Amino acid sequence: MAALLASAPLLALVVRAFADEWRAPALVPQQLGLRGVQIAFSGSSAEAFGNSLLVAVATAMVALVLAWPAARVLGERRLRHPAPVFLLLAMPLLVPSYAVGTGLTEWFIRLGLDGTLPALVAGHLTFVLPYVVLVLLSGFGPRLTALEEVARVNGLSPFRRLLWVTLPAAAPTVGASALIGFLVSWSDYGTSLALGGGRPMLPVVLLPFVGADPQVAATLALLFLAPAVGVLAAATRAGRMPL
Amino acid sequence: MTGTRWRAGARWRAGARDAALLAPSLAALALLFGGAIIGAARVSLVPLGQGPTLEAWRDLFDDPLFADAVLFTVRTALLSTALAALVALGLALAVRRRGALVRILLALPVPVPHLLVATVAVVWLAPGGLADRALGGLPVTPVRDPAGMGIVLVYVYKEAPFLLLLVLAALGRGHQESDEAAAALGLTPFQRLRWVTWPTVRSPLVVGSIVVLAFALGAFEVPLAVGPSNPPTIAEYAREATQGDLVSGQSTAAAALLLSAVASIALAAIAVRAARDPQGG
Amino acid sequence: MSGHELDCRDLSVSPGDSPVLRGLSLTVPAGSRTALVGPSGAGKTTLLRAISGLQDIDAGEVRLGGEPIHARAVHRRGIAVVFQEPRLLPHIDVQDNVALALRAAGVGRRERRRTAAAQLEEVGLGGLADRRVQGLSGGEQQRVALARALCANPRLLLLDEPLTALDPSRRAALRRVIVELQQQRRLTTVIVTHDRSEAAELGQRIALMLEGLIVQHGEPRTLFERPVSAAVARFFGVSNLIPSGAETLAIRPEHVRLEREGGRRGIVVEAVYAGDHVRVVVECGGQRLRAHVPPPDAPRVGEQIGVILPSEHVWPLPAATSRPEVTGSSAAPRVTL
Amino acid sequence: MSLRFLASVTAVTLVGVALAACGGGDSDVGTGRAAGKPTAAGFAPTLAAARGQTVRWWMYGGDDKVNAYVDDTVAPAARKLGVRVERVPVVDTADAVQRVVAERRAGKTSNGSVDLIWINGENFAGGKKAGLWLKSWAKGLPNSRYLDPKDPTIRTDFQVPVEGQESPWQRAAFVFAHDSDRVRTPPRDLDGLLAFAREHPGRVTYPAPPDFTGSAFVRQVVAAKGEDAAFAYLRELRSVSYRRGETYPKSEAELSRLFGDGQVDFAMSYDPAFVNSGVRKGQFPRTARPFSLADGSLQNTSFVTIPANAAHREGAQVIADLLLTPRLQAAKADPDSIGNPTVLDLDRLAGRRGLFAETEDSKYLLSDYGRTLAELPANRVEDLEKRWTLEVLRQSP
Repeated sequence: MAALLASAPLLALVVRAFADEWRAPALVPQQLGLRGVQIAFSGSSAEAFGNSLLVAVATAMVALVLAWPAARVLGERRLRHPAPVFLLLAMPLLVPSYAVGTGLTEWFIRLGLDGTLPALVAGHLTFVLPYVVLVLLSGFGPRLTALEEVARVNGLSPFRRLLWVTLPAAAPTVGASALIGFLVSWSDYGTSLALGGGRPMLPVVLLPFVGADPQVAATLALLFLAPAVGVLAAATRAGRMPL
Repeated sequence: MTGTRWRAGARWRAGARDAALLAPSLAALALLFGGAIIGAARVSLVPLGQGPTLEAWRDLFDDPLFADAVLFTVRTALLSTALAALVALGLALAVRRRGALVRILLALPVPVPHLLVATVAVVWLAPGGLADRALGGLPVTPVRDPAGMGIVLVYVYKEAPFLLLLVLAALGRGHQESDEAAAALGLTPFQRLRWVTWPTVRSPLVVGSIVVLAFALGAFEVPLAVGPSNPPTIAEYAREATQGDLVSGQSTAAAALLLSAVASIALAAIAVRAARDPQGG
Repeated sequence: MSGHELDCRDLSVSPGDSPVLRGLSLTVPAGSRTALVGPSGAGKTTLLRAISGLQDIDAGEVRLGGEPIHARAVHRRGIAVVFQEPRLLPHIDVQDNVALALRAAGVGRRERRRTAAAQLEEVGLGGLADRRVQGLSGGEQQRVALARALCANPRLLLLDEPLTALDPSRRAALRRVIVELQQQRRLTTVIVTHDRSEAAELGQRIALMLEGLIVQHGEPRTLFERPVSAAVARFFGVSNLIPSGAETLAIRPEHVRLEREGGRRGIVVEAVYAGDHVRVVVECGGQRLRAHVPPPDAPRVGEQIGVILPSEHVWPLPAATSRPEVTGSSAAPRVTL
Repeated sequence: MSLRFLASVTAVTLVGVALAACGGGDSDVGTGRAAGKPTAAGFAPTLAAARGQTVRWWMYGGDDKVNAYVDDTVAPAARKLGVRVERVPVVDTADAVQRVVAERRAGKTSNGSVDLIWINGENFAGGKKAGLWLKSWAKGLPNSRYLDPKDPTIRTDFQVPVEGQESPWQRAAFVFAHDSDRVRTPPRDLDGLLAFAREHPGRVTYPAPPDFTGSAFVRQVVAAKGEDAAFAYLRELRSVSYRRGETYPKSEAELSRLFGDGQVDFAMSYDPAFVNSGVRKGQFPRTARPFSLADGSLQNTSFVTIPANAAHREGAQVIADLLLTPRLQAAKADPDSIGNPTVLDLDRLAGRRGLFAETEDSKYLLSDYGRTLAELPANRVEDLEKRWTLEVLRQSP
């Protein structure tokens, strides 16, 4: 029941996307149609989808690589005073993304980086990295250490240990943190606008339609949900909770 | 003698290695986040084409609208967080033994961006929205409600599943065993809730709630879509400032956002202290 | 303080659809100690969970001191359970863990601390009251769990393989603590174990459970030497099951005597040194007989030797046992005596 | 910068007027009186330099018809001139201006990422004051000869002299909408609107300033009644307006949705063709009609401006000029497109006037907006918005 309540509202988006006319008091659309699809797929939406995808994947990957060693240290509780590290990690999550975007823009322009993909990746990293570290660290701990010791005494080289033992064992958390990282980057409006320098990004293309044109907004929203739903569905098929 | 020296050396080496492992991510964060904060501070203190001045900060504190915004933001954010935590806790207790499907359906709002949830809320709950049409009138109108109920509603819908995931994760690790042991010792369900379940979920719940609170304090998308026209939230206030005067507006906005950031960090520090162990039991 | 009689009648339990207990009955007299043994998967833990209420039952009843308790909520049954893993609460210290049941009962803080300290003393952990749980060794944690259970002042104490995770010396020590405390308090106790010799040491009586049923319940010696079926015999290490006409004769290997001269002659085909005895297999008239002999007396492989089966130790298994699927898989050597 | 300039000058001296013919895909460009101020020859270096440039045009992105006009009409015409147009959609023009400000703050004086902005009013005035815009370029556009230089809405923008720092492209007039099925005769004037609201409590509202349209509505009242009388009027309207004035729609789009869903009786916009596009989007009933008030309608023009640090300023000028061609202006005025009245002076079009003949008649467009109310000075806008917030919104019951 609660589960139904959680998912039903989103289904209205699908109807809204394919309703050319749906005014009160009608409960069902007065007219169905593809106006939303036509408009959503015109202009720079496709390019924006590609850009957003590229940036989100790159950000998630970079974040994973940077976060891995830190998550190890924190997950295995090697620090005697972890609190300051956690505080530093949490800070970007506690600050409005709008403030970070505003604050970073000027520096990036000065460095001549604004508008480039690396700039977008770096900007998104500010929010993505903390999430990825915080999710990833739950995958490390005595259980994983024990498995790695097994691999070690069995003579596996560090690289093979990583490839054959550590990564498969940590796969669920690696997957979950990559997903979180991807989604945070994928849906970020503030930094995408501030650092994009006019490069089309999906949230930037979507936002003007929200409120102004519900049908186009709903269509773009579905497009926006696609990767998340895809990953969730794949995870369900694999019989594993990704989050 | 040499033994202790060797041990001290080993400890130092381990510490250095841990520091080296932490360095990449912490350095990246310090650089990006620190740069952002310094940048925002600079914007707030040095308006375009002028020397350093505290004018933006003075304007901010003199503006009765900003005071309204702070009060309203703190009130809705606290209410949203508390309700989301309560709902998450209740749901967690209800579904902790349910299968993956129920959990996935409940987790569905987690990957959905806030903006979309707000859009969906408007589709359903606005005057003339789907709920209104289906019921032939709504008893309350949460969208653009002066008390900010719409904002609270959207945040609860969006954040309760997020907290639920954290709570369920904590409940997954040996909680059922402890709970059985306590039941067998004669603890009533309520006592078990208080002494076994609550301590298990407290840390993740508090940490998650801090993130939710901070987000609710600083985001403008949801209030923009469903919040009342007055008072604004702090982030909305900042956004409106940038739409007003081109030169001083940006400085005022940066000052407002910085203030909200400091407030979030302070609140988080208090909450973490209250929850003691931030790493979770 | 003294215990109550536990009486389980016709219990059927199917956790997760497949039946595990199939009409099981078991009576444990008040104040006595029964060791519940059986191979893995026999349903021992399920039985304890059914008694304590952690597992719903499909049919049957559980009585404690004459009252039916199977419809009561777990915490109203007056039963304490010690699990295989200590299951201590990590966020409170040792004494608060021990006094948890007292706190639940609304006992004041002072009184709680006093009782917990005394209880910790009894399990041999006098000085650890203020320690955090995480710092304790496995054995210490299990003692805390025991103290916690005793502190609840239960009418029935259930212990589910409490010693499995411990090393042999700690095992023996904790075993002694359990027996001593049980005797002092005359607490009705059921201890699950899968180790038959531990069962013999722990239980005044042993109940053997096979495939969801109690197949024999009695004093240790009875189960070891007078098994009711071949399956029981095999579980308790009666490795010589000799068909003789319509019946099967059982004799424990330590009762088989080997003589240099006399007896039935056979050839030693195997002699394995096992520390306190040597396990000898003698091929004798087409049968293989097993004997445990003291190391100094052990014959060598290939040696000819005489086998004597003292008649006072030979036990004819009751015919037509109730569990054909158990006895049917007999791999006993065929001997004509 | 100087290199590029040199190159274009050289190109001009070498090929001369022949280059102007290169832009011949659209015959409006580069032809015209040789004697006037803006000349084809004068613009030729710009055209030459613009070739191969990609102009990033930052503009409000929520109107599909405007987007389609830029993508399907402007962009192909520009391509013939060797210029690519890339729309950068923003929620609010201020986002684009903020970008320019950020670049200025960071000391980026050239190669900026904003080439062209759809702008007017406060945003233009603020930027002009801060010296953000390229100076005096709009006067040199060949097609500016079709503009009426005496028209105050062309010469000034919210009473701020344009001085060639922006070039017009759209007309704006404040227009209301009613559903002719529901409200047969709309209110005549502002007093009629108040009377209607008293008779039908909760059926009238307007977007809350600083929303562009809401702010314009407040200015409309101020322009018609004078400031203090206007605020008395608005406070009176508050108690009988939608949700008793406790809250207002945050944007024009939201008001339009409420109107479409029958929650309120009137919508309003600074876009004179908004009823047309509302019906087309399925948001308004087909019985929706535009109307204006007898007190007069605010009218102004919206422009495009080029930041001083734009990377592709020549391309941007070519686009600005292209937007003024009679053909593109006529295409824009078509009710099936944006339906926006032309900024050109029809008297100066001579033979091309016929392009606009059929656009006059549509039941979703007004042919006459009544008395023109001039826009207030840009620097008063923020003060009015602030006063509205404090005296009308914040004092709500």
